[in-house]
Amino acid sequence: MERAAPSPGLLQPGQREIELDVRTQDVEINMGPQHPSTHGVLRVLIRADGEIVTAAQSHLGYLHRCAEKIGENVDWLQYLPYTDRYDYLAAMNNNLGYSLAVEKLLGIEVPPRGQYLRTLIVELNRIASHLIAFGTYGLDIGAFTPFFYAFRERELLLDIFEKICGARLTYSFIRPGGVFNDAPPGWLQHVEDFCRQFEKKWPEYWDLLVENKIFIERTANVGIIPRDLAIAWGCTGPMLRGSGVDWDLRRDQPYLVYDRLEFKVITGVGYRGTVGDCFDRNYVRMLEMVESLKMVRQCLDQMPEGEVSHPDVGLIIRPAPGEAYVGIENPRGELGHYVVSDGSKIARRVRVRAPSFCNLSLVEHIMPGTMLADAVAIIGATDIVIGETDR
Amino acid sequence: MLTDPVTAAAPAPPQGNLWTDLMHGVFPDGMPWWMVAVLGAAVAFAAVMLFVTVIAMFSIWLERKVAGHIQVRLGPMRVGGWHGWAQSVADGVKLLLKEDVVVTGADRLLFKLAPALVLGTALAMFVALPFAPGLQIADVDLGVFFLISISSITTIGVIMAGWGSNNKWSVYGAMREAAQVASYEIPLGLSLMPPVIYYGSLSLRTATDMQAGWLGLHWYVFDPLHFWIAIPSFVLFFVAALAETKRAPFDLAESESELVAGFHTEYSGIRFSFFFLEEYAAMFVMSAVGAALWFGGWNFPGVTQMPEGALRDFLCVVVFTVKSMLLVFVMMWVRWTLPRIRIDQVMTLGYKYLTPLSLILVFAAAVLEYFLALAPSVLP
Amino acid sequence: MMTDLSIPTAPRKRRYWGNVWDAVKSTAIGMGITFKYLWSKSVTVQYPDEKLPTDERYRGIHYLEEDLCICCDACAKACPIDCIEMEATRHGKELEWHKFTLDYQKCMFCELCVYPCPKDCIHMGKEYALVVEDRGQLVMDLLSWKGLTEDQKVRIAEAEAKKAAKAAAQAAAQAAAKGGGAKMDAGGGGGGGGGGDSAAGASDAAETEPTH
Amino acid sequence: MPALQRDTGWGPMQAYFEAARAAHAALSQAGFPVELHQPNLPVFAAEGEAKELAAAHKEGKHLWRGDAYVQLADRGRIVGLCRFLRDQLAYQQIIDVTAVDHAAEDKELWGMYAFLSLTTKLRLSVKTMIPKDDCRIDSIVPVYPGANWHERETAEFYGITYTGHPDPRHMLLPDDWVGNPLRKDYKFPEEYHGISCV
Repeated sequence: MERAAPSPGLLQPGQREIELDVRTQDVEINMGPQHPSTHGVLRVLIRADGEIVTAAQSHLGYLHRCAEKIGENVDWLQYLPYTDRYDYLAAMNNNLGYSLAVEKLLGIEVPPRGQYLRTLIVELNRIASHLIAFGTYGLDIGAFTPFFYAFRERELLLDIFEKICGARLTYSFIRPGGVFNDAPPGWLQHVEDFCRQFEKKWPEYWDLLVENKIFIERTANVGIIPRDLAIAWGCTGPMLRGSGVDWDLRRDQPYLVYDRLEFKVITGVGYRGTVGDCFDRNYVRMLEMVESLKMVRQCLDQMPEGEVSHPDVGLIIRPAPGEAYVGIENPRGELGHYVVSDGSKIARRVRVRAPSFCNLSLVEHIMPGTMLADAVAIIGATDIVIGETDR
Repeated sequence: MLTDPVTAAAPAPPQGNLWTDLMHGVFPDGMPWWMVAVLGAAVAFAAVMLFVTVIAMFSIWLERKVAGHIQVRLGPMRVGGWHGWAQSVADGVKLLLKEDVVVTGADRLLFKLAPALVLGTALAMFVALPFAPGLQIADVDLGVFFLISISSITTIGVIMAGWGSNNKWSVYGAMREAAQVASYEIPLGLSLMPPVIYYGSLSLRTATDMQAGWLGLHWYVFDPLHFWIAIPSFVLFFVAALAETKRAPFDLAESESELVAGFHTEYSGIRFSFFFLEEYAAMFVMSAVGAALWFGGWNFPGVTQMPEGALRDFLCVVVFTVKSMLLVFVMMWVRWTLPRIRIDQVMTLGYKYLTPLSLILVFAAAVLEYFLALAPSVLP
Repeated sequence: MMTDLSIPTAPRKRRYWGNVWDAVKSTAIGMGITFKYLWSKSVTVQYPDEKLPTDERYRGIHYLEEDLCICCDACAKACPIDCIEMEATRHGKELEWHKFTLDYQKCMFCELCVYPCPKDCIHMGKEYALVVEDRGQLVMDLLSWKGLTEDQKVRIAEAEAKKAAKAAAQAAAQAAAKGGGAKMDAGGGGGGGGGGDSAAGASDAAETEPTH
Repeated sequence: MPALQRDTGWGPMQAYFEAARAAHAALSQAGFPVELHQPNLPVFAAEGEAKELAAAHKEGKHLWRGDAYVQLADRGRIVGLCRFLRDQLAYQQIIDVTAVDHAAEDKELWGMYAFLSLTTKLRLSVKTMIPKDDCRIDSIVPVYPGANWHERETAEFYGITYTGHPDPRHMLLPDDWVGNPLRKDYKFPEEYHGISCV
């Protein structure tokens, strides 16, 4: 932004006096596509006046893998592994969203045990995803160690996932019609052990990072998204709740067995700053881990016996013609799948409404006026997964 | 022990030593004064360089191990057998063998000069450190002052590196470093004043000698009349020293999550290793100053009372180095605990918190010293 | 220390000494936590020397029960990225394998190839280290052998002999029915078996070393 | 406000049908040329449904399942409709803007809009037809800023021009990409900047 030459002796409104003598030029910096804190290959073009960001523009598409085009070319079930790959930190949730959309067209409901198993594993995956969000947020702010602690507990979760579905990242576990496998013997006990272990570790995260004075100074009152802005820009998930909006699809539009579980919807309260700042978004994620843990416990208690899959859904799926939109609460927000079927074994259209994509669209509008280090904090607090924004 | 000009200048009798023979042949009347100076400097430089290299390599290894164990992993385990002790050697060899890249569009002079300047100043700081009674390269009267002033020259090297790299991130790193170090000179200097007032001298040697009481445990931080000033002033000094040495949470110049690698983004190979050595050398020097002024320098029960001699000097060096390394360890420990401060908060912390607090301490120390001087009989 | 989740909602007032105290306290707490872990046991393992066990259901590199496989292509059809290719010649009931390759450059270990198998003969194995020196080596052949085994050859020969005998019997029956005295050629079956042998020998020679 | 009743495994259904009916009524009363489309198959599949579907298909009858939606006949009024939905019916959030191309022979694309109300907790889908030979529609960014990136993405994938869009750059594809990949008549390029795509 080349400033217009000031007319001598005349201060423009809001102009500092020094600028009359020193003509400065804003510097344009490419943050990314390869940058330590863009969480992937996001490129943010930042214009900065010294340390202060004056404009930002995100450039996407470095990880575009044509997921929606692939959806129109493979069988309904064959698309399932591709859903793992947009939000690879919460692949179970992606499987679930797609499966629910297909089930809506199929007109079937999964047996109770399948539903509980889905809920349980999706909540575990939410904890795993929020652990990464918390760890990498610490990394963005400059604290290394919480990242490793977060991964230590995530590792236990991945072991749990490996035991039930055989994969550690791209699970392809929840399928249209149910889940692929029932839990192996002793698996529920593993989950319980994890709950006990995680309960002990979680306060440490809180003390080590969240209550740290430097962390509070870095995140509180930074990147404030007011309530109205968050709603207007279609933010969902912790982004929206961090701005104080009491909205959670699990409670407000219940799917699976969430209406039978008791949990609190965490909203940002301005715990250390203003409602809707970066601290609040992280705060929501931190406390959501606790809520997810509660839900996991309840699922374990209520887990019924029986089948896990609907017997009518085979490997070749032919849903009825029609279209269905199902939005579920992903760790990052509302993950929507809009599927259109013509009754054949291949979809007409698979549209993925990715939460990170929508949350990220707001980021470039709240960046101007913050400092360069805050830009990193804001991107980190958005908790984007580039696989999801680009699909 | 290194070079006493008087003894070295005396004509060396030929003793069959190849070197002395040679010197005698060249300078039959004994070595001229400049030769003595140059040789002395060369020996001192070699000693310091060797010491710095060993200390830096050990610190790098230690840093990685500390980081590893804090993060419930192991750190380097492979090279050299026991806990990867040779990892730094391997890294050093790798850095020496790597291609020396000078990026296109760089200011070649600044780019190449910067690492040398940075490392040079780090080495110069070792001149004033009192390792042992007989082992101090120069007992500078203004030792503390000398160290502070020399250490800030590093900044010029960092700015040169940042500017010469032709990289925006590097410029950001350099500018942050400039702002940060310029503002932390003040609290650093001020936080050193309470011990200076206590010792009545700027010489580190004097400071160490004055802490020799109580079988070598009469350290400044343990002084019953002064500990309430000594401990806060040490904390302030430590924070300012972290900022001065660009260590977390003040590592804004190279903050990897924001500026990629800051001022040394474009450096590779041996030039990069210079920056690396400098960082750990500076950490050691700052810790050594802290150890000398607050923690008794080489004084330790059993060592202080020994008769003078090579053994005592050696043990003094060990005590002093261990004390300094413990403080270096604390620096690492802090690094792997805390997040990074933003640049404006660094300024706030420096100007609004550290400076006034250290001024208060200086004032308190001065008042205390004044009243103690009025009533000498109260002194323990 | 964090104990309960009842949270003050009002933002704290910024106080000078409060800030100093908060900073010192939270740093001390944090350093306490890191110091505790400094002495704790590591949770990582030294990877190439120690390996963590993979679970029973682990989805690693496939293995194929080749004597069960009937080359029905069901797994290849189920694969979303078409990374499975198989080729075999049928000799009656016996299969002469040419290749059963899986392209691990493409494979995403989704296990969808396992479910449709009618003979339950393709499985996900426990191996996961896919380290090769050349991308081409990632196209792995799951077969441990190719061509025909001696047993198969014998069986094929038997089958062909049986077939030939049957054909001969039929021909004889026909001839008998016709009442003609045409003498059948008894060497036909043996000739067919010989042809199979030579083909098997050729593919034996071309056989590469097993991939696992 | 209490949560919606969960009546299926994938969430509330009847409430959304109601929402579509209510929105249709309100919109037609306000003078928008809208029609309501409701699925004619039951929410849950009955036994032997596949046969029924096949038979209906042969007869040319269209049986379908899924969401009810409101179809806007005049695509020129989409911005007004969005404003009405936001201000009168409290659909505060735009969830999704996308398009569907059913077949290469089709003359029209579907323009899809998904809305969400945070106060009534309802969802609404609005569909409008966009002819392929005049592939333009007004941008709803002035009403819902959140539609910004969705419209950019749909624009490059379907070749729809959102008139009045504040930032009509390419979103996910490179700036010099030719063609609109999600159209059914899209031809895969042979190469891109010397990189073979075959």
